[in-house]
Parts: sequence; structure tokens; C-alpha cells
Amino acid sequence: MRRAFLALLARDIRLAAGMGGGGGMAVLFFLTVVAIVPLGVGPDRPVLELLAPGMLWVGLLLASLLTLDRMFQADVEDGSFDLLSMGPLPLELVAVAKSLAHWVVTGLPLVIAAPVLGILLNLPPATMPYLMLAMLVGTPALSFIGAVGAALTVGVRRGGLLASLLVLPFYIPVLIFGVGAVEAAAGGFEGQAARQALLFLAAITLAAIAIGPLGAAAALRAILR
Amino acid sequence: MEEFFHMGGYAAYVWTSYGLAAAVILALVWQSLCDWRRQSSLAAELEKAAGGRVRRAAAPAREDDR
Amino acid sequence: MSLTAAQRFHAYANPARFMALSERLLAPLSVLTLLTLGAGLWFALFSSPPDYQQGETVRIMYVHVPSAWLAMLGYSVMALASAVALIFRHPLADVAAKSAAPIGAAFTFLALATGSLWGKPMWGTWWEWDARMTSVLILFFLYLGYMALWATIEDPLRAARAAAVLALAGAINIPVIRYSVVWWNTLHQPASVFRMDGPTIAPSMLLPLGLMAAGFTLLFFTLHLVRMRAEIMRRRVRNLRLARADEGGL
Amino acid sequence: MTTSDLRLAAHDLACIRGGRLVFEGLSFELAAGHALVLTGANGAGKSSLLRQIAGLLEVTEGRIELQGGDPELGVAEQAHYVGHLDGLKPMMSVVETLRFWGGFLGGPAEAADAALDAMALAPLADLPVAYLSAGQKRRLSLARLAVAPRPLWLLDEPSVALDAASVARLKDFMSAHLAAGGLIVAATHLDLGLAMAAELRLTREMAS
Repeated sequence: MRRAFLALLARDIRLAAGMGGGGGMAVLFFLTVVAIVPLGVGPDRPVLELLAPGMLWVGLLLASLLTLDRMFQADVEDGSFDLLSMGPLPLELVAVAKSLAHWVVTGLPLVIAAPVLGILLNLPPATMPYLMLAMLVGTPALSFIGAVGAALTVGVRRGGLLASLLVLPFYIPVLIFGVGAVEAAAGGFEGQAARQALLFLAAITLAAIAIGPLGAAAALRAILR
Repeated sequence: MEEFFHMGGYAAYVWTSYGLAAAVILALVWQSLCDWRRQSSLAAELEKAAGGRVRRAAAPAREDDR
Repeated sequence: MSLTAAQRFHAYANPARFMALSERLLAPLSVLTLLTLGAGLWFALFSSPPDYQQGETVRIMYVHVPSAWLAMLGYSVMALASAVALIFRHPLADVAAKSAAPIGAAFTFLALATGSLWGKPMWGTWWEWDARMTSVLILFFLYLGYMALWATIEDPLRAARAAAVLALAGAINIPVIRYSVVWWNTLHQPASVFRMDGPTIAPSMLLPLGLMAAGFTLLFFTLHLVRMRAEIMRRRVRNLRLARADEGGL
Repeated sequence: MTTSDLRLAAHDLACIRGGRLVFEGLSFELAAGHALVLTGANGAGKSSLLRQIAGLLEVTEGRIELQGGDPELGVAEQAHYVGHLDGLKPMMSVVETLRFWGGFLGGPAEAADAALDAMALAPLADLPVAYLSAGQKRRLSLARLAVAPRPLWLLDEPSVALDAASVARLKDFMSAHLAAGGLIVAATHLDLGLAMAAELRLTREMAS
């Protein structure tokens, strides 16, 4: 079972990182979206500094939504999913492997790209570690919650749009505590407030990892059988 | 000599710039050469396997430009 | 002399002839690149005075300005080759366009990064949303988008067509970068580094800057040749594999 | 695998798809070493039946069991399914595809090479799937049957897009599986010339 899990994880990472995969595209999208903000609101440095944590998180959410719909859809369309569901892995673990692969190819690169964007948005360098830590803790939740949306819209035409609508409300807690952690750090409350927000973020991620695959597998069973 | 590396107090900026430039350029050169070596050895291997029977198909790009 | 101009043009486009010619060119070009860059570095680091206003940080200019120059040169080569590919169906043109992109992108990144490293001690900030920097950032995105498009379409002929259209559409950005300082006075900080645009440059700086720019340009063309050769080989591999699939039965 | 006493049994199956009754009251038994060939008009439910056995489609009524199999595993986990969709990724090479499925389905490491030979894919091993013709892709999906040993093969029109030589190879491949005590349920219009084959004819009348 472990061999099957690792094989699937490796394949999905390879497919997504390779030609036309969503990984690089999500980072590029993230860069573009955040770079557009100062053009819209003006290059005033204090304003940008104020907006930076929120904009970075919103950009991150949008970028990870963008690649969500292919998570199961690609395999369902070409018939791979039939074979995957006949394998030794329960669908729950298939969903875990797919969510994990999604995080590795989109979440992780986005976290790495974030400090560069922080510079562009005039985020104080001292808050940068908090930004990265918060994103590192928060992004797995996006992939694992997103898996449920991706599973629910599998087989739906233009499913990406629908998946975004379904998933966004569930992303809100991540957004609130993610921005909270960065703002608390920026406001000089490094100790208490920032740590509290980070702990909440970690709790959300753990819950998402526990519940997301169950929901995704249930949705896939209900829709595809 | 020490003064040279000190760069009038801006050592961090100046040397990071040059270091970054060197790193990016070397990476680019290395990647280009690796790609060339890989592709040409692959082509040689395939050509040998094909044994000259598919010379026509081995011509790169478009045929109508001949 | 019975060949028309177009035929002669295409004769040089023959990949086999290109491969032979480029192979002979590569060694002398590499040596020349190394010599020029070496001389440029010597003058840039040792044999030029610090600027009376900017001090030693002015030495960042000797990598920053040539990088920015290559960022524009790379895109110009790419756009020009794309135009040739679209109009004349020149077989080497899309190879040339595709191979220029990663080099241009790398130097655009360098221009942005070294600009940032120069801006911090001079302006006290890593980044400023002025017109010049913003348009160079957009140039960087254009490069990345162009490469992503190539990577997404599997068939090189179709990818070349689509990418060429994108490259030409994005070419508008080149004059924008060039004249951004003039056009968007509102955004631009007058005390910026880019007063280099003016003719106010000391001869003692002109020599290292010129040498470095020449060295970078030579490096660009050397790398471009290597990458074009690799790209031609990649297509040969693709064709050989397709032929193999044809042979392998239905 | 000890397949001698394996037996696939379906009792009183019914299938409803999209509100339409496809078939009902369908029962059959299939012993080890035997093949069941499903025939019938389009829409008679051949594909639906195969997908029900593979656990890919809900069994509206009745039950399917593999007697004498591994009690820990369901029918689907002891079956290979080759359907209309090829389940192939254009950017993976032929051998990578087989290695992945071998790894995923828990087959032995050397099985991928055996699978290559089974459908004469060795010359194409390192080619990306994108370069393959329709027939070659079909051969690759069939080669997947050999990456991990599973007793029950469920084949939906396995000979589509295959040339005469490949069809002959497929027959040998299937005969060898039966001879080793495997079971095959196949929907096909083609006479596969299998020795131990029975026919199950699905008709629309069964739905009434």
C-alpha cells in the first residue's frame, strides 16, 4: 500500500511539474496578480505596506484555486481514474496522494515565491519569516480543502469555476488567520498574537488533512459510480 | 586588498550583485551545455538504432524548405 | 547567381548548413567572450574609480546595465525571429526565437535583482514602482509566459506559430521600456539611478561599461548558438522517435 | 496464485443508468480457466455489466462475488479492467507507464519488462505515449494486464484499433491467462477463438 501511494504521488508530481503542468503556471499567475495590485492602487509605499499581507494571501488563494480542477478531472477524463480506483489504495488515500502532490507543485513554490513579492509590495523584511511560516503552515489546508471541491465538480463542464465557488468560502478561515499572523508580526506583536494566529492556522490545516480526503473520496464515490 | 573587498562599506550589495550575476550566468551556461549534450547523444543513439533507414525523417524542421 | 534572394535566404536556413557553420563559429566566439568579459571585469572592479556621488556601489552598474541591455536585446531577437518565422516560414527562425527566450529571461531577472541591490543603498528601498522598473517586470512576465506557451503545446510547429504571435504582441513593451522615463513622469522618481540615460557619464566609467556590455552581448550570442543547436537536435530526436513509432507497427 | 477453485458468480443483477433500466435478472457463473464473451446490440449493457463487475458502476440489485479468491479483497481488487478510455498520459514513456502501474498495483519489479514483450512494445519502450498511434496505445493499455497478476480480466472491446498481428498476439495472451487458471469476461464482436469460452448474449428484451 505504501508502494502504491508513493508511486501515485511521484507520478502526479512528475505530471504536474512537467510539460504544461499547473505548477509553474500557478507561480506565474501569483506573481502577475500581486504585481498588478500596485498598478491598480498606486505605488504609494505606506498604502502598499498596509495592503501587502492581504494581497499576498488573496493572490495565493487564487493561484491555488486555478490548478484545483485538474486534480481529479484529468484522470477521470482519460480513464486512469477507473484503474486507480481498482488498485490497492482506498480512495481516501488516493485523495491524500493527489492533495499532497498538488501542494508540492503549487503550494510549496508559491511559498517560496512569496518573499520576492513581499519585497515588491514593500513588506517590512522583519515580517518576512512570519509570512513564509504562515504560508507554509496554511497552504496544505488549501490543497486538502480544495480536493473536496475538485472531487465534487469532477465530470462537470467548466468545473474549475464551480469548484472555485464551492471552495472559496472554506478558504476564508485560512485567509483570516494567515493575514492575522503576518499583520500581528508587522504590528510588532511578534510574540502572543502572531503565535496564536499560527496555532489556529495549524489547527485548520490538521483538520483539513483529516477531513478533506474523507469528503473527497465520498464525493468521488457518489458521483462516479 | 581589504579595502577592495570592503567596497566602501557597500560590500554586501556589490558582491551579492556580482555573485548573483556569476551564479545565473554559470547556471545558464551549464544548463545549455547539458541540454546540447543530452539531445545530441540521444539523436546519435536513435540514428544508430535506425541504421540510416529513416534518414528522411531524421531531417530537422520542415521538409518543404529544402 | 540564378538564386533569388528568398532562395538564398532559405539556403542559409538549412539546418545542416547552420550546424556546420555554428560549430566552426562556436570556439572563437567563446574565446572572444571570455577575453572581453575578463577585461571588462578587470576594469569594472579594479581599474576604475568610485563615483563621486554613488561611491563604490557604482560598480553594480557594470553588471546591471549590460543585463538590462540583454533583456531588451533578447526580446528584440525573439520578436524579430518570430516575425521572420511568421512571414517567411523560415525553418530556423522559430528555433532562434525559442532559444533566445530563456537567456533573455535570465538576464531580465539579473537586471531586476541587481537593480534592487543597487536601489537599496542608493534610494533606501529594494523596489520602487516606477515606470522603468514596472515595465521591465512586465518584460520578465512576458518571457515566462512565452516559455510556458512553448512548454504547453507539444507539436513544435503549432507551438512556434502561437508563440510567435505572443512574442510580437509583447514587442510593444520594448519601446515602452525605452521611453517609460519620458512618458510617465508622474510615477518616475527623478532622483533615480536611471539618469544614466543622459550623456553625463565619465570616460573612466565608459570603458568598463562598454567592455562589459560587449562581453555580455558576445555571451548572449554564444549561448544563443549553443541553445539553437540543442533545439535543432531536440527536433531531430523528436522526428527520429516519431519514425520509430511508425516502424513499431500499428 | 491458486486459481483452480476460483469462480465468478453474479446473482440476479440489475442495472439502472440515467433512470433507464438497462438489464435485470441477470445471473451467470464462470469457472477458473474459462472466458465469458458478452455479445449483444449497442446499449444492451455489455459495458455496464463489465463496469459493475469492476466496481466502477453501482450494482442496482443483486450481487457479484469471486468465490475462492482472497477474502480480504473485493472483486475489483482482483480484477484488471481495459475499457474504452486508455488511461494513458501523453508525456510518460511506454516503459514509465508500465512501471508506474506495476508499482501502483503491487506487481513484481520485473513484470514491466514482461508486459513490454507480451504486446511487442519493446521497440517503443522509451517513446512518450504522445508519439504512439491508436493501435499502439491500445496495445499499451492491454500490456497493463501483465504488470501485476490478477485473476480476473474484464475487457471491453479489446481488439479495437488492433491490426491482424496484434489481434493474434492478444489471443495468445488471453489463452495463456486462461491456461494459468485465470478468468476473462470480454465484450467483443470479434471471434477471439478461445477454447474455453461461453457466450452471454445481452438483449434488450431482458429489460422488459
